[in-house]
Amino acid sequence: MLNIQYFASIREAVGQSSEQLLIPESVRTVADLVHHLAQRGQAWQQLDDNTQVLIAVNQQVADRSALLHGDEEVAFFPPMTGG
Amino acid sequence: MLNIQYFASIREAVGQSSEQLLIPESVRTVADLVHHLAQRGQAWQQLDDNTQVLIAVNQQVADRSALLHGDEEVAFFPPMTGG
Amino acid sequence: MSENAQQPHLHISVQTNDFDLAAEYGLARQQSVNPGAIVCFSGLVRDVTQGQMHTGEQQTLTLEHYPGMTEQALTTIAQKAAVRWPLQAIRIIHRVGTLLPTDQIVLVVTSSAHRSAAFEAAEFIMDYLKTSAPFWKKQVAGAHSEWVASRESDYRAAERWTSVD
Amino acid sequence: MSENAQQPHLHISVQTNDFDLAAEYGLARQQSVNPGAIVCFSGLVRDVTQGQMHTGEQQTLTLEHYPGMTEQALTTIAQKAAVRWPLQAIRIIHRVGTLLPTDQIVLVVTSSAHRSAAFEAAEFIMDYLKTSAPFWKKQVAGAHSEWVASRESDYRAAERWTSVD
Repeated sequence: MLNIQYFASIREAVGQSSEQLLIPESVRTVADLVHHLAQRGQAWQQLDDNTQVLIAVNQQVADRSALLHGDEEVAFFPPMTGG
Repeated sequence: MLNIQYFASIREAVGQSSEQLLIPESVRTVADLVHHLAQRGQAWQQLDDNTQVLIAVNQQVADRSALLHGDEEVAFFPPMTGG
Repeated sequence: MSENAQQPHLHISVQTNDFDLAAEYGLARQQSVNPGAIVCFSGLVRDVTQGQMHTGEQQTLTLEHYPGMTEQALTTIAQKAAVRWPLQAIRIIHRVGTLLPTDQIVLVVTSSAHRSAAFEAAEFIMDYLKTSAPFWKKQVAGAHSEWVASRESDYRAAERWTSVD
Repeated sequence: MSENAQQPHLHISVQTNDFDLAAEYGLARQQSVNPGAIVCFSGLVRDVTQGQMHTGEQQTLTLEHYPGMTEQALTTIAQKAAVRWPLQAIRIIHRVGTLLPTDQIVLVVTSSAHRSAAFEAAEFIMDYLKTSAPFWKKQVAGAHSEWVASRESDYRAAERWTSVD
């Protein structure tokens, strides 16, 4: 199972902070996961469309070509604004 | 009367921390003053010879071409090492 | 082998409580073997609504973060600084939760034998913290709330450190 | 007209007593209207004789200055910083007299809306203080004493601020 986390404006847009997800075998990369989630509707579409959406895999920032085995923690969030 | 101040290694070398000095009319610049003082002997010669000797006139760093009217405060000191 | 055989004392904390700059400075001073310079940077909540709000409305700033990733990201930033400068202690504290104008948000303390190392390391840590530690700010003023946008200037500030790598 | 219509609160002190960094930070924070960033730089006496001295010999550092000129020189440095960066408070404290290793020598506190301004101003003030405020250090270790030599690196540090004027 993937553990997916949503933060800040992304969390508010998709209306949830986390979920457990069993991904189909066709989902092999972060890009695949994003396409998969985008099918849920407009709020989810932004994960695909908005290049300002950042991604971390296992708590390290990753790009969309990162491979997924299906048991990772994947997080979606906007650019960081701490400090 | 000039009020002359000596600091740090210069003070130790000339063996005094300050003096009041009536300068002859021929002393019109800091360079003239330095030549005048250098006649006192070897310890004083360094004021002329050592380009590392800094000078302030009325508490502002000055160069040797600075004019003197005879009532200034003139200070001699090595490069600053505070902080 | 790095020039910095000695690893700096490293303290990282993400907390809701306020921090005591004096105590953190004291600890950095104690933990440093022979420091010549200590830099403390403190970031405070600015009142961005000055003069634009109705009386009685209080601006707040809520900081969200990614537990688990945050401390790891801050540790990575501190370690990069420690490779680059000869540091004796690094302390990073970042608050989360809801804060008010003038509240302390973030503290970075660096100590070194040399002042330029302490200054540059503190600035480096802040620049990277702004752009690569998973914190997000939401500004609430009366009925209006919005997520603070990331700033191009923060990215430029972080990038200048890579140009000399 | 300068961009910085508002002059920063300025505090300068040359003193034999130790200073309290926390109190100075607190004052800078209070005196700033809407600060986003406060930088505190503290310089400490380093033990330069580490491992080279006989037991029982205590290294000391004596700081001499030019009373009258010193505060004026520090004020000039602070004013130059205030023209260059939008600062809200500047505090400079420099100790004189005889100090021991680990003692605090100098404190610079700067506050601004922006972190880069607070950082750069504090570093600017320290760089100029090193090269143009009339302080001199004498190191005494056992029977041996010597005036600390000025450092080329301090002059280079100060010069880099003039290249962008």
